Amino acid sequence: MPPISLPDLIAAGIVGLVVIIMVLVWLTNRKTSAEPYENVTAYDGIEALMHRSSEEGKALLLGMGDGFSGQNTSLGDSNGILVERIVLGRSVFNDQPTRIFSGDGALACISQLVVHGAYKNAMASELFQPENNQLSGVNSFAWMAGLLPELARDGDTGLILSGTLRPEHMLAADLAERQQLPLVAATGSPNAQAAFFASGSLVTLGEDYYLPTVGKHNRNAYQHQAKTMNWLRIVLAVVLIIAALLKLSGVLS
Amino acid sequence: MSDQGDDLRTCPNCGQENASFTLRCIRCGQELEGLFELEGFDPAATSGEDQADETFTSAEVLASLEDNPLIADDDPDEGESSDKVEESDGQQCETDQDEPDWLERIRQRAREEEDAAGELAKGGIAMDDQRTKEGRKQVDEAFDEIMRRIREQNEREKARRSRRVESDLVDENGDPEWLRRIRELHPKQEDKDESIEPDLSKTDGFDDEWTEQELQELLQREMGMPEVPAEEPEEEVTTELSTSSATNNELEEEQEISEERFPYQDDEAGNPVIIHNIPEDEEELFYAEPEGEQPSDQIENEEPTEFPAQAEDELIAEEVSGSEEIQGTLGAEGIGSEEEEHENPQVAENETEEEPEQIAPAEKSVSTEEVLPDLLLLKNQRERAKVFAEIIGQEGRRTIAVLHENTPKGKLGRLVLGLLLVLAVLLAILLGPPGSAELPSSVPAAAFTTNLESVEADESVLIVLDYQAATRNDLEPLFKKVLDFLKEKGIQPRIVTANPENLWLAGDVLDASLLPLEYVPGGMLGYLALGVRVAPSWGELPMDQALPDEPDLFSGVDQVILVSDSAEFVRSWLEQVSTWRPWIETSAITTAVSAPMLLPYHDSGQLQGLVAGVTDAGAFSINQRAFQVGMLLMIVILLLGMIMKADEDAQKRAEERKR
Amino acid sequence: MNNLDLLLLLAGLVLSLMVFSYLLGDTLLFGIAMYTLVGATAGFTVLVLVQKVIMPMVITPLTTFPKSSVWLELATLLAALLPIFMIFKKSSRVAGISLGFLGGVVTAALIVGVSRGTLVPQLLSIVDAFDPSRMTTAGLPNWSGIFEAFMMLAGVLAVLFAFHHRKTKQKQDSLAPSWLDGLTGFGQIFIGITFGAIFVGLFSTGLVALIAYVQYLVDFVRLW
Amino acid sequence: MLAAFFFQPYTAPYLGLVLNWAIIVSSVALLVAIASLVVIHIRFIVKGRKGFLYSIVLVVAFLVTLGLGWYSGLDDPAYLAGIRAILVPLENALMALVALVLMSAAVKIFRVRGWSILTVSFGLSALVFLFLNLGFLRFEGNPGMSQVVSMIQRLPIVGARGLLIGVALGALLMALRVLFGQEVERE
Repeated sequence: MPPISLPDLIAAGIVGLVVIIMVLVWLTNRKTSAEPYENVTAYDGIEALMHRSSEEGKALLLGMGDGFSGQNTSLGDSNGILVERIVLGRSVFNDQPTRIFSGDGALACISQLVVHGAYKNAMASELFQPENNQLSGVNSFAWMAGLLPELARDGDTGLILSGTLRPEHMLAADLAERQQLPLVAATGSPNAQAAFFASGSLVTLGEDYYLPTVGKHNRNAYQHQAKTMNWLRIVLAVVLIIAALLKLSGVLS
Repeated sequence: MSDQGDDLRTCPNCGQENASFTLRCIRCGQELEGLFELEGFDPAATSGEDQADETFTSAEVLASLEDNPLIADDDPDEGESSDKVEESDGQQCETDQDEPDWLERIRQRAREEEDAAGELAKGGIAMDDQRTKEGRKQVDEAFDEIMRRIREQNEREKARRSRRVESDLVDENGDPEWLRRIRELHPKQEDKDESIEPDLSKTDGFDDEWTEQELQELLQREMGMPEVPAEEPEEEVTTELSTSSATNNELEEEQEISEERFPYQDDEAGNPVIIHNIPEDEEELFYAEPEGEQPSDQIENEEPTEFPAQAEDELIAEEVSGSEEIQGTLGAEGIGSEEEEHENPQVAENETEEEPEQIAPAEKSVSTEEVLPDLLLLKNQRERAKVFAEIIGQEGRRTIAVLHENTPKGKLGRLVLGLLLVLAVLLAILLGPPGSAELPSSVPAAAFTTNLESVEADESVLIVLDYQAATRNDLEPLFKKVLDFLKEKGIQPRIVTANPENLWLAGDVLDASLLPLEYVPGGMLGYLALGVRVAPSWGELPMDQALPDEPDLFSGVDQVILVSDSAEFVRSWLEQVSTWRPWIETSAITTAVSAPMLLPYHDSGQLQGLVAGVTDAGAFSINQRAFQVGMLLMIVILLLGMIMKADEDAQKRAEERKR
Repeated sequence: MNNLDLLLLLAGLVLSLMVFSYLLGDTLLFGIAMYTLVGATAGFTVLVLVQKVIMPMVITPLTTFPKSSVWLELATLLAALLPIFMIFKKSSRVAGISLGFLGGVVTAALIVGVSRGTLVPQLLSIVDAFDPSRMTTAGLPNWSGIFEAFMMLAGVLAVLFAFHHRKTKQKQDSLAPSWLDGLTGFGQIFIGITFGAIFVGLFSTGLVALIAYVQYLVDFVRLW
Repeated sequence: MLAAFFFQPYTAPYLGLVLNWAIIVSSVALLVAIASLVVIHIRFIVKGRKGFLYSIVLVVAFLVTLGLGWYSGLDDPAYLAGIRAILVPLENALMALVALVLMSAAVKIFRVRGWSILTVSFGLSALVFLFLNLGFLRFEGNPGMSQVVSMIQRLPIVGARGLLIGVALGALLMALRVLFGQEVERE
């Protein structure tokens, strides 16, 4: 085992800094701000899709990506689950239930719990249909392969992709376009962001993915997180500039 | 993950599966036996109809809401309309009119969460107990009694509040509250008003003179509205005569905005006609109701301080607040806290249906052209009005755009472009030599080669595979090269994968070299577990059995070569594994698409080398000529896209100039 | 080539052609090909999981108790059994506990990994570029090194501030964030460059696959 | 877990054990999810749901792969070659489709997104890198131009690094919020 090194200490410092800023922001902003931060456009698109789904009485498709347990490419991406919670919280009584497709086993199981929880909270457990939440493939390509035919069916209102995606998944954007379905791609993978950007769909860019707020839902959490990110950015910028100057002047070895 | 439903109970009547806590069948209304079996209730009274299959739609939920005694109207028409809903839905079973399912659930919930139960819930619980003893009819009577009491209580409370608000609204000078607020917001404008409009301020004490009642009357006179009895407490106004030119300008601007957004709003007679797809009853809601006659059940949903006492003159403001509902519906960011109303439109519907008489004059008064010049809206109201106007302007449009409209021409274009590329590649393969020119190595690729060359014969190399069949053509040529190189040096690498796909995929490469491929369970978690691995004193870890030859994957390893088509995988490796084994040098063979996001890791020294795709390091296993043709075609297409866009813009500009 | 190989080759060819029916707007054949992929990979994965994970990690240790603690074996068995409750009851709290445990582990791993593996090295790399030794070559200024170091610092900060969150537009003071707009624009240039490179990379990877596929078809035709 | 990570010299054996359990849980969860997938599709077939043909294909492919593998053994070269012969062209074709789809995306990107700093730099960057990939430019004899080209090739690092740091910060913050149970407000 390696001994604890300077980078490890810096890493611990960064985590500590994040926690401190988080707590400070939380303490200073306990009330809902009258001047909220602007929502992320892509997440606003999700809200529009949710409404569209309920207005048109058609099903909404939610692709959760394949990154959670690390069985595939990425580890620990739980943001898609949050988006799912928000979407499901509002769509349990839609004419057609939201259909969810996961690309990771554990993600599919957790998603099942989330979906069931949403129905239970709405006191409508009997409306819950397990087949609307399924694993659509065991790896990222198979996940997309399972999703595409579902997307090609009639009676869908739109597609939300939220989670770890890969650039190849932009095929889904193309099929969605063919099917006249709006698509929102929320992903933290810059590669996939670039591909979906090229496809013309609504996509989260950069870190925006980690700030899920859909309309008023999750707004407080989003406000705190956005403010924390802003402060973190500023602190980081100041530290970087100072460190660069110190390095340049030879103070830092 | 179960494929079965929740702990469901099957309805003995229709076979529908219901939640365990549901007291009645959601399809046919049949009383369900078991835990919540009720005495004194005749299940035969309900009937089950078609149970074909199909899902339980929200239409049914809405239908049950319509049956809700809380929001049901005594008006027989209302009953008829709900009947119609049921009749029109052929598949929907007859539901019990007195006892909707959702109410049962709320009671059940209240029973479960007794701590959180309010008076109503407690009443419900007690009522259920009573029901089991005395039967359904008595229970319903008791329920009605409770509801009546709550209504009365609410009405008393409301009347009291209304009186209080009325008294609060006038200060010691006799200035109404609304006027004070406006003064606070527009102190300068008021001064200005006085100077510019002496005719209105020639009598001293302008504010004192114009009482709310007088304003009300004046406004009604101007608008030709029938006078409303002055003694009605609800008729507080928040309007002010538009006296300043500045204010007029503002309003004109606003009108312009609204006109811009309602290109079709004027009919032939010049009357404003707003065409949109908001249901009319919802629209009526915005024109609000005199509060005194508001149904008491609605009061529960209303925040007491939000609309203290509204007059017909304030309808615009109400309309604006109503717009929040639409905003929520259409996806724009809502401003107020109207979520509850939005989620329970049925309540709103009933509310409006109850008071057609009051609504009629209000509707008349709200024709925007008439009202706007005479109203000075509060700042935030104006903002809301803008939002509302914007939303109405968007009516009938998509709430979220489809990427591009899918015209047959577009489909054809897509097909042509695809075929063009296929044809170009085919021709390049069939005609002419494959090409031999090698691209110059990039810096990371050169570093990869240098790093590989520096490996000594006695060093241990670990190769980690994580790629898919789709990208094998981009990776396997380089992988083969590396294996050949290591073989030349006499190094036998250990090859592992955590991706099941590689077990069958890598055979093409590995069969030739006769190297075994080991499987690491758990994906990245597995690598992490091996990275942090310390043999415990108490025995073996479960994973030791999965890698029986050498459980410590990184024991003695000097070099790790990742063969992956995913930048995420390489990043995860560097984050999760390399940080635990920092002395092991890591390099990667990856696809061209992954390279840009991995370059920073090479730049920071975390990756010793990086080759990306067949174009890197000159490992062309495919026809290079075809590759060049494809690239060239893409350049042309990209340029074409830019030119088309520029042309489109030029045309638009030309059209604008013409106009 | 024996008959079985030929049959498999034909099956592969037909399935891949089904994929290309997508271009014609077909969904039936395309769907069949897709579900074949899903089914086959799922079947293979089950085999791998059972034979290479569950058997050695859960079942085999039960038969070799002396090697490790009995409690350890039982805990491992429990870890394996808990998610199975999902099969019988999708809302199983027991299964939820095990998945919650997994969620906690991966989240902790993410925090440690991201901070140690990406944040610190990438930030240090920016600072290291300002090392005086890198900025001079044989006593003379290394202009390209200096340029790169400053560009990297300015570019990275600009990209970071391109995502700076702002208050709702209506409430904004119109004069305030002009410097931020400039920085955002500067950052977007770099984001665009990176996205452009990724786009080309994706096309390159796809093109290689296309060429290989067309070659496969040509070879197949030549085979006959 | 976090403490175990940061103070791992003392906790490494336990950390390893916890990770082992996590691997088992995730593997079993994957098995459960696959079982659910298959059962759902069997149910679709039984019910005759619209598009059940797909379900038949899926179930048959699953059973054939599983059955043959069980029968012949997971490491049987013939079995593995069989899978390879079917799935490689299939996935290959899917990836090739991406190239074809990108062609139409390239035409539309500017019309869809309009002109902005982002799209213009995107387009120019794509053109430059496409041109570099052609392999027509050779500057072996011209170190100055080689350095320019090398610098251009390094340009994506700036954006990529900025994105990576931003994404890492976002992920870190989100993960901490998840741990503190603040990831989503209670509604």
